[in-house]
Amino acid sequence: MTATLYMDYAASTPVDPAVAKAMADVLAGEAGTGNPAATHWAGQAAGQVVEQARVRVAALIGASPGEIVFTSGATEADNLAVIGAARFRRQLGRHIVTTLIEHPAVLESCRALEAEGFEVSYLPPDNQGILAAELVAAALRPDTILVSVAHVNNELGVVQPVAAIGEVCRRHGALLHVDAAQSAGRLPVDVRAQCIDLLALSAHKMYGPKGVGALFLDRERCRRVEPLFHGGGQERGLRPGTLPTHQLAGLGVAAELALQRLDSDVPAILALRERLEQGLLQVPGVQLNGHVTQRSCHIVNVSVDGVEGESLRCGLRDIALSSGSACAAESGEPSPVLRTLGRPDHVAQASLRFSLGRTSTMADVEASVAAFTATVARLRALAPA
Amino acid sequence: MTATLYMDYAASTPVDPAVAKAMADVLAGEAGTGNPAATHWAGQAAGQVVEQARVRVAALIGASPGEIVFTSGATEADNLAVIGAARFRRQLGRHIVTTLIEHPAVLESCRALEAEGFEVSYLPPDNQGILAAELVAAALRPDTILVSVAHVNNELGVVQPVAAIGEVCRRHGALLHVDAAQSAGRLPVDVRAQCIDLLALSAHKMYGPKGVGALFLDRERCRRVEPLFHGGGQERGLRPGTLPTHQLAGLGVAAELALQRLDSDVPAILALRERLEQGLLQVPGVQLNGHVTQRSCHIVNVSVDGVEGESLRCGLRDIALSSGSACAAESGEPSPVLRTLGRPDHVAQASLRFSLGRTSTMADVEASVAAFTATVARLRALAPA
Amino acid sequence: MGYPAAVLARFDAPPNAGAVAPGPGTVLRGQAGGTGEGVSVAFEFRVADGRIVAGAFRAFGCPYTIAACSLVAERLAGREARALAEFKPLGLADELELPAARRGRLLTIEDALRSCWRAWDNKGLAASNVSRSDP
Amino acid sequence: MGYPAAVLARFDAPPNAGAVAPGPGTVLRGQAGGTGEGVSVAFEFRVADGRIVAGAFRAFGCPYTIAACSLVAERLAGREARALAEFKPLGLADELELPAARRGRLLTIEDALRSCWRAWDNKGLAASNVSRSDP
Ligand SMILES: Cc1ncc(COP(=O)(O)O)c(C=O)c1O
Ligand SMILES: Cc1ncc(COP(=O)(O)O)c(C=O)c1O
Repeated sequence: MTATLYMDYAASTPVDPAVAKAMADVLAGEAGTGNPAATHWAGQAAGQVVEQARVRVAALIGASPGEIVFTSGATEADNLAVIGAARFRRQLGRHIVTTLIEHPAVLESCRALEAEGFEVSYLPPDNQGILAAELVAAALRPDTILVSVAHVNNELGVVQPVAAIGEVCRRHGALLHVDAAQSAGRLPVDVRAQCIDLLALSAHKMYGPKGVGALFLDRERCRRVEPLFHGGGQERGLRPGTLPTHQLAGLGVAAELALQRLDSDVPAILALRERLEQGLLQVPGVQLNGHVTQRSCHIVNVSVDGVEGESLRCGLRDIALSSGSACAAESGEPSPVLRTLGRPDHVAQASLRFSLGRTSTMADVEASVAAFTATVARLRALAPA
Repeated sequence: MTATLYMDYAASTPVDPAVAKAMADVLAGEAGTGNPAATHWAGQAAGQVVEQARVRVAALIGASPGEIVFTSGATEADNLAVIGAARFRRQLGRHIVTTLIEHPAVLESCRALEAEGFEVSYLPPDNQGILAAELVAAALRPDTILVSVAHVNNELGVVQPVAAIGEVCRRHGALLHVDAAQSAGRLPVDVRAQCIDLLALSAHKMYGPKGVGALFLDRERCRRVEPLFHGGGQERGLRPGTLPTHQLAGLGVAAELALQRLDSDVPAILALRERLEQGLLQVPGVQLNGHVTQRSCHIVNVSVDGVEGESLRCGLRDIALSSGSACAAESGEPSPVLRTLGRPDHVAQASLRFSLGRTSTMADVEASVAAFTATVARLRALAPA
Repeated sequence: MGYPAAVLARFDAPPNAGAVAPGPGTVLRGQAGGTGEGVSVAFEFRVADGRIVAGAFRAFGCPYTIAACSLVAERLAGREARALAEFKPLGLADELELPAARRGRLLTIEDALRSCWRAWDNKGLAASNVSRSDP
Repeated sequence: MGYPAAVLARFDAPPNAGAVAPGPGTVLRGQAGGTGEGVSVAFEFRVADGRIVAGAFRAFGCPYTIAACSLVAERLAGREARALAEFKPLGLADELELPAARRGRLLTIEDALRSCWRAWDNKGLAASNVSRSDP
């Protein structure tokens, strides 16, 4: 193999040229110079860009602009949601419900809260990665203040029944935080219809720039959370720091494009995924991880019998793909998510996440299938009987 | 007046075209697509950009690359330094020393720490805004763990005797955090020579992009602080979240340019400032705020007798300038910093911060002086006898 | 700076700033506020035949204050002198898109008008050559 | 993926993978590890006249393991059979730029070599037609 293939859209996406252009335009003009907090013309020009982005992000998830707080990405937004809401509501209760397969941004936030005296129930999904709303209902206690679930799991691509979980939370009175880093722009998100109180998203998962994201806070059910840090009072004091105008312009355009393209992107990517999945599963001893149908269009995660994971990845190194979340990558450790699904360690260790996007092609898919098939065969032939 | 003038470089600077180009290049290429945490070629390309930026930022302040942690800006870096160091060293003591004229990023961090059981001494500078090292020495107690001082005050431009304060801290064993948001790239900073243990800086104050900054942590004296939030373990776990490659490329180029241009920028800006200052002070009843000589090249802060502050700013609204920090702008409240210096409220309220930068011209300065002179005269004529 | 266009126009070139032009009748002066309070306004009105024939103001204050003074001086011209006692500057709040927190400025203006009225009242009692309506 | 070039070259097209070619002498086989441990290696060495004339390996393991096996098979060719008892794969760590945490893999390889040696030892005792040096 000489050509490289990008099959890691779940880790990050290329920036859409329209997004890059919007960012460059801001950077070159007075809106890029002014501090959006300043009241003079340059500050106002910046402020207009910021507010336009707020409108666009809100539109993507069915929220109002005033419910959007900008952050440095989904990691920060997840922390602000989970830690911020828990600390703010500490007097109402100290119990939090989440799942065993959350992204570290949520899992580690929960661990930090445990050190502060909160109690966290980590619910196991079924062996296809799905968390039933009934499980959440059973886990709720009078002192449960918050439930946190990722809409789409970043390793498996499974889609959780967020609306059903949201209804359960509403009935109980707990807040629902949804990590939508993988789903925003990839499947429809509607905070009202899905009974979502807090939602985190990140621009770089939807063809926007890295280093910017947003937290939605339902204006009625969750006006405030405790900020993670302090300063000049930007974003209603919930998230201080000079607002990065060009980054927000990029996020805004990315959100607008995502919404516009949802109806065409999803079937196109799904068609690629189906061929990819079929090609990969055709190789004997290859197993799909995660639910077969309740899954986002962009992720295929497979485990491979009889090959060692690191060599498998090395053999496919011209393909940018991941063995789980990019963050935990290459530690050699089997993915905790796959462990949770009951895969034996040595199988979990030989797992690959292929993820597709707007700029993926059928040729990429065919080349990936061919490379995968050849590499698995070669490594198996190399192994002792 | 019809043309607009930008005189608010202390609030934010225009992005240098070389910086914008570096960012656009990253955004358009594979280094921009890959997640720097990923181990594949795209991730590695991104990682190289990130590490190059780390080298450049370190060089600007005389640090080693391994001592740099990237953040979303100086607000976050200040919080990570102050709150992070205090929480991490809580067992060693609970006393913190800072000044009354810090930026809200430091002041509000200190207030938050007070709520966690820390005790904070807010030292008053003299009436020229200078904090004597002796005052710090006198404030240190056996349980003092941290001293936090801005190198250059963002409202007055005064330069604190950081090296002397650093020596005092070293002798005592307390850490010194320096908020260098206004000084990095504007005057020489050398963390070793100045005995600085932690240092915060922000790209958008030095012709780089908004929304990215860095925290320096001295590798021997302050390896760890408690992170503000949690996630995938990036930046040694001190600051998780996908690293924004293009932003860091911009920060890196901005740092490199700042270092290269320091020797030419400073005298050029100083010459402009001198004419500006002289022109403004020529108007009767105008007073300079802050020390006359211990002041950064880029800031002139004046108080004006006999005019109302908001009308003064409105009369000069074609000039982008600030009445203090951009964050607190337009609240109409007199600046707490000027209050601290002993200015009566109605004088403090009619204060303006003009700030200059690399792209300022003598024509900007002359036009500003003329507009200021005319506006003050007009408003005074309008006032009752 | 989000000032309404009408406020900015009056701020930049305020009609009726300064003193009333010389002419027949009586000039009434009134003042309220102080620079220490952040707002100080002074009015002059020339009254002839019981009517305000000209108004002028001076002001130390925010752009809303200056615009409001200018507008008040304009609106009172042509009215009967008793308008100095009756005019409610608060009625201009909407026209000036005045933020709620600034309404106090209009009360300071009202105080200054009342002080003009008291001057008129005093003068009226002293000088019978001026016709006046009932107070 | 930060594998050294030498490792990648052997990983991509490992010399000595598979089985030794047929020929004179004795073929010794040895194995160590297991897929459950993440590393499983097997060697074959053809020994004739007390010397290793050919070596081959099979491996289930990381790229370092595969490269190391390939290198070991290569290095042992031409040596006396007793090298199977004496060769220290850990000596290859620097050449392979092996991360410290991976050194265990070389010990597994050593185990497999020793197991070949034991096979030789057994054979040596059984078959006097094979000349051997002292163990
Ligand atoms: C589900 C999920 N949550 C959170 C994050 C963190 O987002 P960010 O990279 O913006 O910090 C990611 C991706 O990294 C993710 O996939
Ligand atoms: C002295 C000082 N500290 C901190 C900050 C905050 O920096 P940032 O805008 O990067 O959050 C600023 C500027 O806003 C500043 O001037």
